[in-house]
Amino acid sequence: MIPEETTANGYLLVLAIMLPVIGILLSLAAGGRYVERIAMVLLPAGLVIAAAVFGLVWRDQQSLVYIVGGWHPPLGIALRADGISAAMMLTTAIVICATGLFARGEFGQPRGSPETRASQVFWILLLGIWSGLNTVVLGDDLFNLYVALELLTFAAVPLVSLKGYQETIKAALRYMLFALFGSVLYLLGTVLIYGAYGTLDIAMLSGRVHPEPVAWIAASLMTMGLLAKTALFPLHLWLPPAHAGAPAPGSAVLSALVVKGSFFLIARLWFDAMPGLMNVASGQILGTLGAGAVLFGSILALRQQRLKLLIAYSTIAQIGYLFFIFPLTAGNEPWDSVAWTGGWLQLFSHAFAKASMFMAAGLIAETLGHDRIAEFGGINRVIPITVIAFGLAGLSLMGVPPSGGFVAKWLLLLATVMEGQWWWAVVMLVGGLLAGGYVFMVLGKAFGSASAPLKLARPVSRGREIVALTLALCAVLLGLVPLQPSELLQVGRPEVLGVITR
Amino acid sequence: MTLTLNIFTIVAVSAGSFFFMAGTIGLLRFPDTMTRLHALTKVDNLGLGLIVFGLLPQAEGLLGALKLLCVWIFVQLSGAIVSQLVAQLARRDGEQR
Amino acid sequence: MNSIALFAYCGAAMVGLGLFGLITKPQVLRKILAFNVLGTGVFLLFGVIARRGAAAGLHSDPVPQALVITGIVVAFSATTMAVVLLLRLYAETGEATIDSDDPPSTGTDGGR
Amino acid sequence: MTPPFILEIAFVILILAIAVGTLVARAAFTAVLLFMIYGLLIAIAWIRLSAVDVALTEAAIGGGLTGMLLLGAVARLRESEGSGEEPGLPTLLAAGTFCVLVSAALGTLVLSRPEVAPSLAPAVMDNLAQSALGNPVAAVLFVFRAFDTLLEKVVLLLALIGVWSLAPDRVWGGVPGLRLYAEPSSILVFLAQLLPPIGIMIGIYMFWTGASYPGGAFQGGTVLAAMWLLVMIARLQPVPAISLRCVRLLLVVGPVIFVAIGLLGFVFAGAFLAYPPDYAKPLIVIAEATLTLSIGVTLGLLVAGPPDRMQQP
Repeated sequence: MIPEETTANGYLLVLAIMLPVIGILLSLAAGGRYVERIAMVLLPAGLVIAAAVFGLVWRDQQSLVYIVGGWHPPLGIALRADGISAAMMLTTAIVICATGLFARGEFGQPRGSPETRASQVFWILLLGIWSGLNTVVLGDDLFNLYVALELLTFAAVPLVSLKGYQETIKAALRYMLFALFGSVLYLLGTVLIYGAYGTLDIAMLSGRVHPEPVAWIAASLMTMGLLAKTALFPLHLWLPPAHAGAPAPGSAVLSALVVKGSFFLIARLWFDAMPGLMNVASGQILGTLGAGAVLFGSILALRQQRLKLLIAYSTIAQIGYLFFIFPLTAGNEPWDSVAWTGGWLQLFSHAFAKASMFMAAGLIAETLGHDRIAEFGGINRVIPITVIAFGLAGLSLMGVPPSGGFVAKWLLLLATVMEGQWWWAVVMLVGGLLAGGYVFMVLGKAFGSASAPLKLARPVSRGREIVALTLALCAVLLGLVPLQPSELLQVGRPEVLGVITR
Repeated sequence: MTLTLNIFTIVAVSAGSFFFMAGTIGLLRFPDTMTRLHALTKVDNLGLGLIVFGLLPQAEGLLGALKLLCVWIFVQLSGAIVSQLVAQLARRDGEQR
Repeated sequence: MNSIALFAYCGAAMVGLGLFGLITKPQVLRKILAFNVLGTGVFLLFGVIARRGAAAGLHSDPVPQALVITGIVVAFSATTMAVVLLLRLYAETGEATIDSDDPPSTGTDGGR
Repeated sequence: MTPPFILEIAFVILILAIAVGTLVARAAFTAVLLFMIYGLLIAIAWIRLSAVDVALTEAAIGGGLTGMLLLGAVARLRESEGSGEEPGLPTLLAAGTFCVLVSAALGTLVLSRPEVAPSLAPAVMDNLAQSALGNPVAAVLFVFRAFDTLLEKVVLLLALIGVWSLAPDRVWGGVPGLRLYAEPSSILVFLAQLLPPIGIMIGIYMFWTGASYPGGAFQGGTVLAAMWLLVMIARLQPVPAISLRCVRLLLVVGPVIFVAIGLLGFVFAGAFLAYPPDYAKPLIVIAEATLTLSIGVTLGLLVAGPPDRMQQP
């Protein structure tokens, strides 16, 4: 195998990771009002970088690679942006920027006042999550990815307990313990892999790993650890209180992006690092867990009385769909199939939709002073834009056209027919109906008449409503992509395939 | 010469080990904090002291011997201070276990 | 059996012990201790792999050693954060356990 | 079986027994004490595995700082950690089976391929001369995989932010509530006056020698942190408020310089985190020196905990 070299413009990958890191360091040093300003400068800059990477990968149909320090793997560390990482990076950047704009209303630092805890911490954590996610999608070294996962965890946990209520502290602690369990299992798998194959570089591993006991055990341990972090059923217990307890912008980032980070690594592991390992049985197991998540999450979402918890349970269900990629692509060329494109589209559209929903929920809670669904009557006349945003995002969760969620679920359904695995189709249809149930439960109340005159806690700014709407529109616009396997999402794949079939 | 030194080492280290054993038994069996501290400091002091002393002839050069002595001095220092602190706490709490 | 194998079994046993404690102990402090036992077990296994990879005049492969050093620091950070969360929870509620089926947050949250 | 090997078996049994004790001890205090002993024994195990750098780190962090942190926690929990609900027998059995299976699998797999022990040691040694460092572990940490090391510094800082974030709103920017383990008596003050000069020297020596021999920024930084904590506990120096500009600057100076050197690599050495050949050694020493300082301050503040009051007492 020829060692890969840094490609032209590869430096963008380093910048994508380092920019938020520099932001963290500067924010910590400067403090006070500078923290928000630093974030406001860096967010657009990061968006530009992500867009540039996306554009380059799309134009050249070729991965970007950067060899850090000029030391080639296995000794050194490489960064790589293939099709899925580029798309994931851009999604991340858009959601983070929107969250930043949205959060200004909540975590802005007023002029002249002493620095406050929540605002200092929030902006630094937001940057931390961003650098963690960028490293997760770009990293090509299993241990580097471990550090990235920890970066993500250490930024995500304090976000959960930011409000400081006792139940959020408890939720954060439980999240922390699950996350630690997850990372230590991941590390254990990494150790086994190094011991067996002498490298941690994913591209090199893809050519070296054979289906044998050590690879199987390593892969199962790592997958189990990552499932705990992704909150896939039945390891989901920590998610609802954690995502519901965080402040709205925090919930948006956690639900839309952070859980996807560990999912991304599961996909990296099975499709890139150990492509020879995926077989029918492992695919069916992961798919079954996903199906359990879809049904269980949706049913529990229907039974919630509070909006944020409902949305959190819906996250559990929507994550479940992602795992249908594994059984449906268990063929030879997973990335050429409709399921591959469908699965990733589900991830991106859910990211936009869920971020928008949590923002809408935050705005509703601010307006009313509570988020009890039963008392939402008449809210559509007070904050119509927010309610529309929630509805549009809901379309995508249900899988109704026109929306990204529709295209994603349609492609997945198509794949079940093509692969002859009809049972997933049943789960998806039931899940769609249940999603319709809980979305309309909320909308029905919101459009219904108020039983008592609405008591408004405080007005919310139009700008923040528009941010939520924009994200919902992003989820809808994803529905315009053609109904076929996307070429972009296959960038970087065939090379890997070439290595195994050789 | 080597033989004498080796015998010296064996004797001193054995004696040190004996104090270790005695001190450990004391730590487990003595009735209250103060007497237990007494047992413990004997281990630090005499037990480790004898072992270090016995190992000195086996040390690699002057630097090795100095390192061994440093080990003993640091353990002495920390042992003395920690037992002072424990004793103070014990007296303050009037603990009589 | 040689001493490398012995430490391999030791590491494997520590991983099992730590996992068991982390899963079954109800008190958070014990879970944190178990996590640390588990972590050192994983590191020790890595050390065994490093020792087996002794080559080129080194007694132990330096790459795993460096990774373990990084890992120890990360594990320490994790321990501090978990401990501080635990202490805050205890200060607020007087509890130092997290039983799994209390109803997720009620009431106060949501509004401000 | 040779006598040293029998001793080694006894040693491993002791480690495992203490690990079990840590998990089953009735009182939390006992569990933590056992854990501290466990940390020191593990450090010895690392020496047996010929990994002196790791042994130093484990002794300093695993045996020292972690123990200090946990002791502080136990003191605050006042032994009342509660019993909680032990899981039922089926859960215990299931968990037990799972853990035994994992252990068994690991025990057999780690040694499953004795004929090929993959190793990067030759690759490290081939490039050691180019890295300008003599200690192969340091070369991996600061040259070949410097990116990991850099990100891990960020992890440390985020952990500190996370710890601070748990302070009540009104004391943000205030003084960490470092738990005092003993009344600052004359003997403690004596120790805090006697030890730091030696300790600081050892800390600096560890970082300095780390370029060529076992040691390095982490180990040195940890020793510095321990000395600083000792001085604060003896109340010879006040615990600083976290809003102090100098504290913030000390926290970030190491990582900032590391990042700056990394970025300069783009211009002068052709890649991020590459060092220009003629200046590699001085650059790494500058980065390590400032990192040692930053790590020391970060670790010290991590142990000191979240702020809990605005003013000095």
